[in-house]
Amino acid sequence: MIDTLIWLVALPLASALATQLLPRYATAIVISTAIATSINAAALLYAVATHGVMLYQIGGWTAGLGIALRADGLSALLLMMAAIVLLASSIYASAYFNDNPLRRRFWPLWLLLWCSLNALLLSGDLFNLYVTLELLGLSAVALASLGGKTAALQAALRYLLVGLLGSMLFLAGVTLIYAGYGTLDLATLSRVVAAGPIAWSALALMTVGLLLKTALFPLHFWLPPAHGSAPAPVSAVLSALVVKATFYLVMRLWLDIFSEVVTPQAASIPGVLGAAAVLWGSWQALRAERLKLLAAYSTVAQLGYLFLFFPLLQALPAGAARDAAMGGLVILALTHGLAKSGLFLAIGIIQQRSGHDTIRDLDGTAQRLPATTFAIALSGIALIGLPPSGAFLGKWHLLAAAFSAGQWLWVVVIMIGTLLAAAYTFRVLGHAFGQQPYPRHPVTIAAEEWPALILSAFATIGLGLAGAPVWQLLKVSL
Amino acid sequence: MNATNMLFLDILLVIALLSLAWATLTATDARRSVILFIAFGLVLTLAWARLLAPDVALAEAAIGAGLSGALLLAAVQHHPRRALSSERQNTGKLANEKQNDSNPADLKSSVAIRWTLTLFCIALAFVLIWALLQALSSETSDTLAQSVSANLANSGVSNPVTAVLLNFRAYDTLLELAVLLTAVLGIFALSEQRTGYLPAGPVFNGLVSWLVPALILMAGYLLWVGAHAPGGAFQAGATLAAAGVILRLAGKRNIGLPVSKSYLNIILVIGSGLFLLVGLTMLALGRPFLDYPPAMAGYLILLIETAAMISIAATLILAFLGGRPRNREDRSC
Amino acid sequence: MNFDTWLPLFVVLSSLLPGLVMFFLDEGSHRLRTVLNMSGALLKLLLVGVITWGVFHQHIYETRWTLAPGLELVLHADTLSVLFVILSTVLWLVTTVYAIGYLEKSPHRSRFFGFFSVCVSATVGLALAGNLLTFVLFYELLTLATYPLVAHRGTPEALRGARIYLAYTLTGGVLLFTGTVWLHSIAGSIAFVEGGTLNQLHADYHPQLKVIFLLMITGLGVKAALVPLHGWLPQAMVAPAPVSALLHAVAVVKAGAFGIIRVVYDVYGVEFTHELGLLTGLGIIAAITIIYGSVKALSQDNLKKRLAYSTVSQVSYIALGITILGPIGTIGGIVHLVHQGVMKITLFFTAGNYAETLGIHKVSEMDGVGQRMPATTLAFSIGALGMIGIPPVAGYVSKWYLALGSLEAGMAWWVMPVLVTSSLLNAAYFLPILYRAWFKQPATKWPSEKILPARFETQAALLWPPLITAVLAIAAGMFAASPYSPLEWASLITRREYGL
Amino acid sequence: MLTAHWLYGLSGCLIMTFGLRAVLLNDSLLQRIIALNVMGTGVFMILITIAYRGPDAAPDPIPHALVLTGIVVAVSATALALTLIRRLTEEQDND
Amino acid sequence: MIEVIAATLMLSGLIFFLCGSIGLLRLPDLYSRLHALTKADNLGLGLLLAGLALYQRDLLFALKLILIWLAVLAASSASAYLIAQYSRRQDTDR
Repeated sequence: MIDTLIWLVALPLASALATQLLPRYATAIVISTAIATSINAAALLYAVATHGVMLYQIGGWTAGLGIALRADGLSALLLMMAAIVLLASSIYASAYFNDNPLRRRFWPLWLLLWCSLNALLLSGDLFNLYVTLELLGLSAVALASLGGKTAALQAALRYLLVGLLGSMLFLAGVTLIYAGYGTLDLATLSRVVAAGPIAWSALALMTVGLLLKTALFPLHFWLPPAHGSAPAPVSAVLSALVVKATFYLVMRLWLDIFSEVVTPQAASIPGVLGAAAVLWGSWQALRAERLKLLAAYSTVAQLGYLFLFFPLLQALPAGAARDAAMGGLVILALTHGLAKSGLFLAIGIIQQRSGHDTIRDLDGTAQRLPATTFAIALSGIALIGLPPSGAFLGKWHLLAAAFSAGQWLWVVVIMIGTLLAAAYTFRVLGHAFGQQPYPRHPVTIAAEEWPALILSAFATIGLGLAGAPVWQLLKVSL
Repeated sequence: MNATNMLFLDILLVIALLSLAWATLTATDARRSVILFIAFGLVLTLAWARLLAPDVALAEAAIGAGLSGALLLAAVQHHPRRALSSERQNTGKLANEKQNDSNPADLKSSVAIRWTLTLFCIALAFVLIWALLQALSSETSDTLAQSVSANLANSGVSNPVTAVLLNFRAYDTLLELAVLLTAVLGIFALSEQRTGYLPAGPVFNGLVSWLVPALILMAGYLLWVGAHAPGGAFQAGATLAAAGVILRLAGKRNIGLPVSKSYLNIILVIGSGLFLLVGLTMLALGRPFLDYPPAMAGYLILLIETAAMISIAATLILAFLGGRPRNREDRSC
Repeated sequence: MNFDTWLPLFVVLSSLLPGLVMFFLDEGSHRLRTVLNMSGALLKLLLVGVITWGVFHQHIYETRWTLAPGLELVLHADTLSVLFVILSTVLWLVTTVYAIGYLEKSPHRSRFFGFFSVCVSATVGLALAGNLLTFVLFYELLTLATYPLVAHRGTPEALRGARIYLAYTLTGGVLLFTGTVWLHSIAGSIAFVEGGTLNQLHADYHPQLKVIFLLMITGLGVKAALVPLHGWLPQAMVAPAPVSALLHAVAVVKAGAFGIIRVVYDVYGVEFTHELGLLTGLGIIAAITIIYGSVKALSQDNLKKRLAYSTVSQVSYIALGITILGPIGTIGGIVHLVHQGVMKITLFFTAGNYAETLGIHKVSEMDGVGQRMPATTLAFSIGALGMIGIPPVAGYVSKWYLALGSLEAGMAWWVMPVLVTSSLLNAAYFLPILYRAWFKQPATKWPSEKILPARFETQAALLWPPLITAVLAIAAGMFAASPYSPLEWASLITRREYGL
Repeated sequence: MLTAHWLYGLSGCLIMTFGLRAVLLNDSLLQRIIALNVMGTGVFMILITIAYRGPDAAPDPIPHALVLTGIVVAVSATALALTLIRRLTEEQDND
Repeated sequence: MIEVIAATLMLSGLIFFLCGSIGLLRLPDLYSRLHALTKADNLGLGLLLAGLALYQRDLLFALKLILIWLAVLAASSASAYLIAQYSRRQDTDR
């Protein structure tokens, strides 16, 4: 049972090498790896639910010396979400790229991205996190630049520079930690760390580096062009997973390891930035001309919501209210991951079918692809946070935490953000009703539409109604 | 070499380092900053040697100054005369000569910004050094260093750095090889190989004829010596890549890379592939991933290092080539 | 797996599942769609019958599902919810028959019936909701399900109407959502308990409770079309007739009113609301809406717009009934929920018939329509008379109880004049239509008359539903005293609410 | 606390912050990449300074391994960045 | 005694390095600068290494130093030739 952890990293890496060696069988290898890793992630989720935190010492060395892979409730949930999104996007990509010469280049980088995601979510060592961050950054940039046109290359280059700067700042923080506490292992660190100049400066450096890579409000300039110009399955994974992985690191640092070091004033900074991100992102999404830019700015806004939790979690004393709020944060992150990837896949279908994705003249294609428009509607519901979706529970707990912590400002921000989200979602959905001819059967391109539909349906109905296990699992970790 | 001489050397070295860094960063022309960067790399090698980090000095000389310098020089060679500013890209309009920030509007705002940024950076530096010194002064028991030397016996190698790299933190190195692979795959996806260089004259050919074999021999030596003295896969791989770069500069058509596409794929993938294979066989034997049995640890590490050397050399050469090799019989690889 | 815990869920699913299947149905498969629709409706009617019988005999039906720690989805069948469920189930069955006939050859029918069933399931879910969270969940689901129905035709006006509808309802939804979470953070999970639970809260919460009440009533007021928030209702008349019939007579508008009843009676408790001084405020707004709706209806030439404004004023009767402190007034308010639904749906059906068969949209075009379509106009007259409050149609029962209740509660000095003037205004805008329809000579040619092969004046599917609902309206009025009548059921509810 | 520590530590911090300043300030893409590399070397210098235990004691091998990995990662990132710039200039020249 | 000889050797080596650098700064054009650099520095390095070898009195260490000197000799002369050839080709076809 214990080997699931290492197989989650080893399998994608092995199959990445295999697809590079045998390009002809690439699709078969990728789909089988995707299914195997998803089963593996499910097994891990079950193991964490029953046996609690799973620890795996690589090379058999004790935690201080060697590197430990550690899976608790939070990382297991994110791993499962990543597996679902990547499985659906792989099936979608196999149809999306079927006549594209770049196909041979796409699969190895895709699997390396998956390997780095799993490695990052499982890693229990600070320097190892730096290496996984670099691997994640490089593979994401390589995939984003597959778009080929000037805009895509320019955006990919800016994304690379921002990524490298972020990783370098993170490394500087890691260096200070090693200087101060002589250890790189997260578990020992959380026991040893104490408030002091080392902890503050290291945390500040690492956080600025990670916020650069997570595109929180003032540092988000690189995200819209990068996610807007990348191929559809890539921008789905970028928005849903890559940005989420760096957010997971910020969560791990702020709420788990450095939780004593963080002061209320310090915690209010991500809160204020998050609020600004919600308002700015939603406003820009409302004014975006292209669907992909709309989705990218919506990612900026949704990340803002996630950061709103930080001041609240810091203010709430440890207890039922805080656990509920933590569960709300995680379910909001999971729902956004699934919904946003479903949305990007659907936008990819529209762009492929009509050659462009400008919202104004969307009427024809939106009505000829009812299943795609339905997928956009479902993920739109999840982005706004309307009832059947997991985001409804997430926002419920966010508001409840704001009320019990007595911080009223966030309530106003959330209300405005929700209304803006509804505005930009239904601006797109308005085009779904018109007098265009209606196909006999709603699903037109099965291989591409079903993944988008399943992802957004999972976000809207799956997490909305069956969200309770998220809270039980979180008792295992933080 | 008593303390005062050492202090004198240190001060000289630090001054050299800081002035070179400042010159590199504030050079207006890209060519100038590349050359200064290479000089900075070489002086840095001295600094590592002074701080008793021979492995890192070797790596810095071979990869940091050497190959990064070669890549930068190759990039600068195709660099258009005027500075390739990012403003020109994202605004799309042809910026005026950005050579020396001549236009007043930029100057005014840039001076103000420059000053605030410089002050901010200096303040940040002093905050960092204050935190660093406090960290170093507090008696942080370097338990990790002791546990490395304690476990060195059954790690299969006597050089502590190689032991950490390939045994204790082997997982890091595996992911690092994956980073290298990602970089080369990204480069393949981006572009074709650059046009070659003119065939070399007699003198350069003479130099190449003896230098390349010497480099290959040295690479083998570095690989072998890595077990008990400074050296190892990365330095060996970089030296091998240097041989390839020199062959390329001499305009040779065959620079040691296999012609056929599948073989090239194999040598690119063999580094991380073999590493993973060894790890998984350990798993098959019921031991934790990458936990070598003490008896065979030395051989396994050497095996992994050879594969890694080949992969690193191939990756760095292909990076210098600038993209997918254009083979004679089939176009793309 | 005892049956009682799953029955409420089956009631909701009996229309939701056929709806979801219909989404993915082939556009051409009419027969399968009709079978699905009718079987869903009949099954629901059967299940509701069982529940009514059970609740009458104090039987508990409850489905619980934990969404998150402290948050539970509860479907609980009590007397008030059963009343609303019966109303919506019966009228949904009738409207489905009408819709099948009405949308005979129009496109997008799979989509239409899919959303139509989801909308009804949301209404039923909302009715059966056992706590505030479930209510809000189905309340927002209702908004989502009705938007595509309003925008069904795809014409620019339809899209504009749908956009306005969405703007109002989503803003209302957000306010209600925020109020609920706020209340939840103060008083924990709020179940609907007859007589309300908030009166035990400590006194210094009262200012917060007032603000929460304001937030929630505004949120619900949007759907209940209270005056400043009613703008969307006339705009939403661009929707096809069955949509405006079911939505604006039964589902959406009543959801708002039902929500207000739940909040005032089962969350705050009517005495506690009065104690907080909020009841009279609500009553004043209701009175203003009644008058405003009737006055606006006078000036509307478009028949459906006139009926829309009449709905605006009629729904506020329910709100007015709630604010009258006393069992009689409450009975009047609650029973009007059913009566208004039955009468208004008849009017919308007949309006739809006129539009579909003769192409009549304006009141001015209705000269002598009585000779051409006697049966439909008869149903229209019954509905209109009921609205004015002339016996034997059901309208007079609720107005009678409202007046009696206000006398008993001593609020007659302002409630009576409102009732009288609004009844006069109703007469003012309905009677001229009747006179024009029956006694005027028909114009030479109807705007766009369809030649229908049916033996009667229009398709059977379009003719029978209004007649059935007209008969129901009369029955509700005539047999008000019989044990299973809406009035009897409303008094049962009120007895339990006031704990008599 | 050795004199070498604060001497090289300070120079490492200064190089890092110079690099950071140059990355933010410079507008030539190539020089930004060089600045990133210089910033990296600054951080590596801090790491090696931490490992230094005086002229005669053996230094702590772990930071050395970290810096080795860091150098290789930096060179691969630089290689990708340079190819991306080259492809970008080609793409811009013909559109 | 050996130390004195070694010190003088190293000192003279450094002087040659100094001349090379001054030559680099003062001399007018590329070709003369190339002369200064390659000739003076190589000789300086040779003397320096000889002094060092004497100072250490270890044969293996001395052999390594000679190897270093040979490598630097080959590399600097080849690169000087290449720079000169390149600039001559630039001068002729301009």
